[in-house]
Amino acid sequence: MAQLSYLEAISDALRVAMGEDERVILLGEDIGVHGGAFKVTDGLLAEFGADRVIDTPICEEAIVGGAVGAAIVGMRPVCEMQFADFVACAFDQIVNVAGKLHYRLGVAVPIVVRLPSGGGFSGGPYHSQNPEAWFLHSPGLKVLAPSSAEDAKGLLLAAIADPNPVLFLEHKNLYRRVRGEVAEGSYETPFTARTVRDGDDLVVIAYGAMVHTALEAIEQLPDASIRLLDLRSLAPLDEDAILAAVRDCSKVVVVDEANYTCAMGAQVSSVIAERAFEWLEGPIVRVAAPDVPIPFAPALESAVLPSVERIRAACDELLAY
Amino acid sequence: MAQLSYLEAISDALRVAMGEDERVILLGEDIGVHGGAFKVTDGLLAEFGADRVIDTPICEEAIVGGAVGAAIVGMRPVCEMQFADFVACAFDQIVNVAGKLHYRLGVAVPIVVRLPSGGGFSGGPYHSQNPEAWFLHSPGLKVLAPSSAEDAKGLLLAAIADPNPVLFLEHKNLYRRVRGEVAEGSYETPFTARTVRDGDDLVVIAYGAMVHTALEAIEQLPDASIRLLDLRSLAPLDEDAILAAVRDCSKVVVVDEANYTCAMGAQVSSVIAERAFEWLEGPIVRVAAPDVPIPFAPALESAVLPSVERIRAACDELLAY
Amino acid sequence: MRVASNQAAPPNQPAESLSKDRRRSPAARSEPLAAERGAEPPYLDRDDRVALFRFMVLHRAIEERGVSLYKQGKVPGSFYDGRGQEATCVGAAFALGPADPVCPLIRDLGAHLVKGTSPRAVLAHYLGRPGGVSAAREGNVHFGDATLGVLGMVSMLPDMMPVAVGMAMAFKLRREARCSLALFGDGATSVGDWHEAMNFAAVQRVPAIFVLEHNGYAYSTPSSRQFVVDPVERAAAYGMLGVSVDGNDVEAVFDVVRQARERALAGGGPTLIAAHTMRMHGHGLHDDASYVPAEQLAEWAARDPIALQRARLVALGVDVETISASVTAEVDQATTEALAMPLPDPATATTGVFCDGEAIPMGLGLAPWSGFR
Amino acid sequence: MRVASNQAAPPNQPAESLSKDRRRSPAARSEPLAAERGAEPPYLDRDDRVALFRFMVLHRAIEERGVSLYKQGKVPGSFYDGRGQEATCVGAAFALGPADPVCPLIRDLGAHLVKGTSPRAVLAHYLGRPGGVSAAREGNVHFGDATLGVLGMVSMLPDMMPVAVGMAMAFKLRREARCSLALFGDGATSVGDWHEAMNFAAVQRVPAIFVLEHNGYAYSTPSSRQFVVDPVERAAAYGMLGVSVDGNDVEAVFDVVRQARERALAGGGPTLIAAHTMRMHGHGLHDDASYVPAEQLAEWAARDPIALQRARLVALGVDVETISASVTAEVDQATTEALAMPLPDPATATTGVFCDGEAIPMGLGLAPWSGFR
Ligand SMILES: Cc1ncc(C[n+]2csc(CCOP(=O)(O)OP(=O)(O)O)c2C)c(N)n1
Ligand SMILES: Cc1ncc(C[n+]2csc(CCOP(=O)(O)OP(=O)(O)O)c2C)c(N)n1
Ligand SMILES: [Mg+2]
Ligand SMILES: [Mg+2]
Repeated sequence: MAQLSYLEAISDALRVAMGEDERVILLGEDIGVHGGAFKVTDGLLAEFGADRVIDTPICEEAIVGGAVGAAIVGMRPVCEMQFADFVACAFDQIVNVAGKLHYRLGVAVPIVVRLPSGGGFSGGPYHSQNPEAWFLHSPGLKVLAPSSAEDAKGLLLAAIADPNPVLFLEHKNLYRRVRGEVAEGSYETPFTARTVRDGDDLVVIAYGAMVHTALEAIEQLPDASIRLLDLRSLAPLDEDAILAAVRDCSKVVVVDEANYTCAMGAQVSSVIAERAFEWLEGPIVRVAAPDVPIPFAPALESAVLPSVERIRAACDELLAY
Repeated sequence: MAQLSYLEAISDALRVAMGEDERVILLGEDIGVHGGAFKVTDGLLAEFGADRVIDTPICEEAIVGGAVGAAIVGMRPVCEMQFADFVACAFDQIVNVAGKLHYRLGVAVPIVVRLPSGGGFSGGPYHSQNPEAWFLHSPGLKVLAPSSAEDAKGLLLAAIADPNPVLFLEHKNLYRRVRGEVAEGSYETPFTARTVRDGDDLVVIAYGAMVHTALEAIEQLPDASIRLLDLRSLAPLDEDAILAAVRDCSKVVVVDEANYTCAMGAQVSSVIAERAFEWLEGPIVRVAAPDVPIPFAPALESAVLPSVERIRAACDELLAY
Repeated sequence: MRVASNQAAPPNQPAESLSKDRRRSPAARSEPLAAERGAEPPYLDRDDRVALFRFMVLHRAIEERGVSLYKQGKVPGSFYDGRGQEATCVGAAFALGPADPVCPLIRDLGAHLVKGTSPRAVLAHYLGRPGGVSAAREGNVHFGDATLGVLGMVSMLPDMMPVAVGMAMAFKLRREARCSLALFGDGATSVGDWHEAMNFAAVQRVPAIFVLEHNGYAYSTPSSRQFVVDPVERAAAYGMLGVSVDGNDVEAVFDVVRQARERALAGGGPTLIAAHTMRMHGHGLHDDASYVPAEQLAEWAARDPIALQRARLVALGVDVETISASVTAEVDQATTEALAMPLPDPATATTGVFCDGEAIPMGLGLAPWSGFR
Repeated sequence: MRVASNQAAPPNQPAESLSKDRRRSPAARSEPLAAERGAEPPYLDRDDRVALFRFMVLHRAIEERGVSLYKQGKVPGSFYDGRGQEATCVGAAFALGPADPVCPLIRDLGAHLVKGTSPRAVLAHYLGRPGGVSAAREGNVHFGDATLGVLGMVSMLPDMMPVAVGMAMAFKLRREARCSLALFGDGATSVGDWHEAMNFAAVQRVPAIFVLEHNGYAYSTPSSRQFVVDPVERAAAYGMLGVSVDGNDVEAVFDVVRQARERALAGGGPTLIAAHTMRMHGHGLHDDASYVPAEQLAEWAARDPIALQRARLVALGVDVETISASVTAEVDQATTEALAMPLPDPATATTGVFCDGEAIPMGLGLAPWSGFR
């Protein structure tokens, strides 16, 4: 066991996967000599060579499309988008090629697309997006969003081993902020939810960076017994864990860093409203970013991103319901 | 008043807008000489000339980006995607350019992107998609989805007059199937929901082609008093109309032709679960396409698209709750 | 072969001179390869030439059958065919080795057939039978049997080009003697993916072959509204060889693709081949193509690719009638079998969105050319 | 200027010959325009030459101030600058008329300044003050004052190219004597949008000018991994003129853009101009650019665009020190004012996602060149 940052855990997963399996290659902009915009791939070029750590031109469609091609002739490509925001430029290849080949033609597409996502550091409208909902609405894609260093490594290893296209949301704001004990070598984290903290008055459902924000909020409410469920995997979605938590707690707050409309939180809420209605003892409260681009100035950005205060207030209010 | 098909009503809106306002131009593939893949723009080249009805190469990003450029120097471009499915190829320009310019820099982008959408005629995975949720989750875009000929014309005219980017979902399966009285000349339909049929035991919330499917289902349940709400505008969403219907009816079925996860229906359900919880007398039931690409063979396609039977069964079950 | 960037040059030297040099280097020129045609093409024996003919006839016969089944209401959805373009896809696929994957487009039924897809599977696919290639999830030309090295197309044009580049990249880094081949139309050359794929392929110098089926139209849009300069000219600007060929001459197409494959396997990088041909039907069956001048169709009709090859074979004394008759019999038989197949079970509509087991890489296809025997 | 498609030719004539012709036509050649330099450039009077210098000095001074404010922790987010590339954006924007919109990129502060954006507005923008250009919704180089005809960039490269094409298309169809200009880096030329924009612009023959700032790097990626052939070579293959110019010579850049504008307004269509220059800092302040060889930087440092123009002015007897001092004073004043501006009100964070009133088209900017007086 070593203490690794979230970022180091991701790097470690890539190193372990590449060491174990020759089929694993990396594709992306500035990932080679430069080690990536966030240094996630630092050192991997030296270790595994330019054949396996491929610096590409700026061409997101071709990066993902190229990965699809390599995958279907037997490789295990892992693509990096320099920021998750640029995945909009690879959208068609992900949604229409990678996501649909298996259903249509029985062709498996074992690729991973790494998405450094999320806000919280004045990145502005183009370096702060959380694009997961676009892909959740697109069949044939798995979507993961770890919140801890341990899960980041285990989920990335599982994603690389998975025979399907996986979008891997790594929250930039956790890269260096979050550290934890991470097992050495290879292990896989299952695509299921994780109970971060137990409780039975109310459950907060979150993922990614919002797990930490929610935890802070909950810790400010020591009198209540609040459960925190970290989804970890958004597709497949662990509906059983969600429903069990609602059954136990009867009150739910669903938190999303992404924009409000049609977000993961909307889906979770609708699943609960349909399938756990009888257990509910209050409205299903959502906390999310409003439907605005994420602004640059710190005062504006923090007005928009879900905060400890907003989550705490939501819990408070719902507990009193 | 004339009896027009849904398709004719859309053509008529384009003709009226072009006749009234020189700034309105059309951009798309095969929309000129050929009159468009569905003949929506038939005759417009002859009437308004090649300067205003522009046959483009195949380049969805440049069609939308070009429209944005023309719009911000004073034009009112209306783009056609040959099928809504190809909007994935224009995704970045819509989401990152058109949707964010006003918030970021105060630059208004009055464009309309027409999306012939939806399934029901063995179009298969690439000619049957309902992409609205991607754009609902992207700030700065308006999204319309008429179900009748009258609304199709009025909403399109309102979309062209709107100073913002508007995605206009025209359901291919309504093009020739639906007809109605359509007023001549110019009129604008507001971006609000419309009560198609009154009732107070249960409300079915739908839009686009699903309004017709739902109506058929409701008509098979003459003993119940079922309201049908046609959203018409998905963004802005008429939350007041939704909440009022829930208050009156207490039971809700939300119908989507799109894939289930993070669809419009999920959002509507979550709004109700949060803001109308007290009025609910049963789970919020969703009917949507499962998370699969839309298959080609009729037997498979109709197993996947929400059917009259599924909606009727959902209503039946909920009424008995 | 790569030209140094301007950084390698003294900073006050404009890049112009470098690229001028580039222009003169052989790989950057766009000129037709010497196509060895005539009575005795050195790479094609008599059986090969017959096979090329038969594949083209089969391509056309299956599509004609598809059209008539469509008109009888037995084929759901829409229907597209490649009439007039049979030589391009057949000639190109015929030059591929068993391990070379092909990414066909809507006019390229012949490529499927050369790789080993059976007429029965194709017809069953048209008819929406699960016994066809796509388990009835796909229709018309959107299919491909990956177990035979054929990757079925995606509607979005030309999405398979980056994919073909990725396959070739894998072959290169695994040092396998294989290449990939992608076909696409002139209309597809305007799309961003085309550019990204071409440039990436050139930079990575991958063993890929790009076959542009230049039929002068993208649906109703003539070339004059698609581009100003023939897209084959772009090849040099990406740093790859660009070649034009008569797309209605199956042996000529075979030969340029054969040479491009040799170059690819020798490490010479990708090639762009523009095969000039004509779409003799509408874009799809729903399209009467009234925007195409009748004289133009007549000119091209006189250069029918099947008639051209047939004439060659007749000159060689081959009994072409027997071949045609055997094709008809084969298609009749396949039609009967395909029609007898069961329709899909609605309960299967939602299965297989994800792969549950091992990801099986693409398989090997047939490679009927005598050069591979 | 458009070459007939292969449909216009007899069907058996390969397109090759057509495109060969194309190669020989003047508009398709890629060669530097004759740049009138030397002591008395015919289009630039003494004041113009001083103005070009002053804008470059101002560009650099503002960015230097931005860097020091950043290091003091006063500028949120990240910070990018255009050091070493001032001549390209200043020279290009200087050739534009008041009604010609410009789409700058991350290294192009000078273009904003030429169009009339005040140093105070720029600094306030860096500092995240609502009194800046983007109401504090945007940071660093992502801004533009549309009331002055400057369209702020979008991160996704090069998304503003299709947009610039659309503007030019509107000008053409309204028969206005205007053009649009888009700047972008060498890295951006690999993206699909670049291709779609170039091809669409050529087909529509719109009055657009594309300025490629060829600094040999895309972030850390050298040209050799971005493309094989200098992208200016692609111009001919799209059917437009491609021109290379010394991007560190502000007068030379001015002159090729001036000519491109004349051609555009005369109906001659778009031009691609490759300005060769060097990014003298890292990609952003966070990047030490250790991947750039020191000798390369030294070579380019010896060709600093400001020093070059300064030497010209000194030879003309201009008092350059006074100009530099006035710039410093202006930037000092602007900094003080910008720092005094209030921070944004959090309550405004969600306003303005949509336009509520009339859509106001882009405004007119300044056009300081004497040719417009
Ligand atoms: C990205 C994209 N936009 C639009 C379409 C709709 N579409 C289908 S085929 C076609 C024309 C294709 O022309 P070309 O590439 O020349 O192929 P051809 O049909 O001539 O063989 C169009 C526009 C598409 N398939 N993909
Ligand atoms: C589509 C897209 N992908 C990735 C990025 C991230 N990115 C920002 S700048 C840059 C390099 C740009 O290089 P170039 O175009 O040469 O401009 P320069 O920085 O040299 O001026 C990259 C990769 C981006 N902005 N857009
Ligand atoms: Mg074509
Ligand atoms: Mg650069």
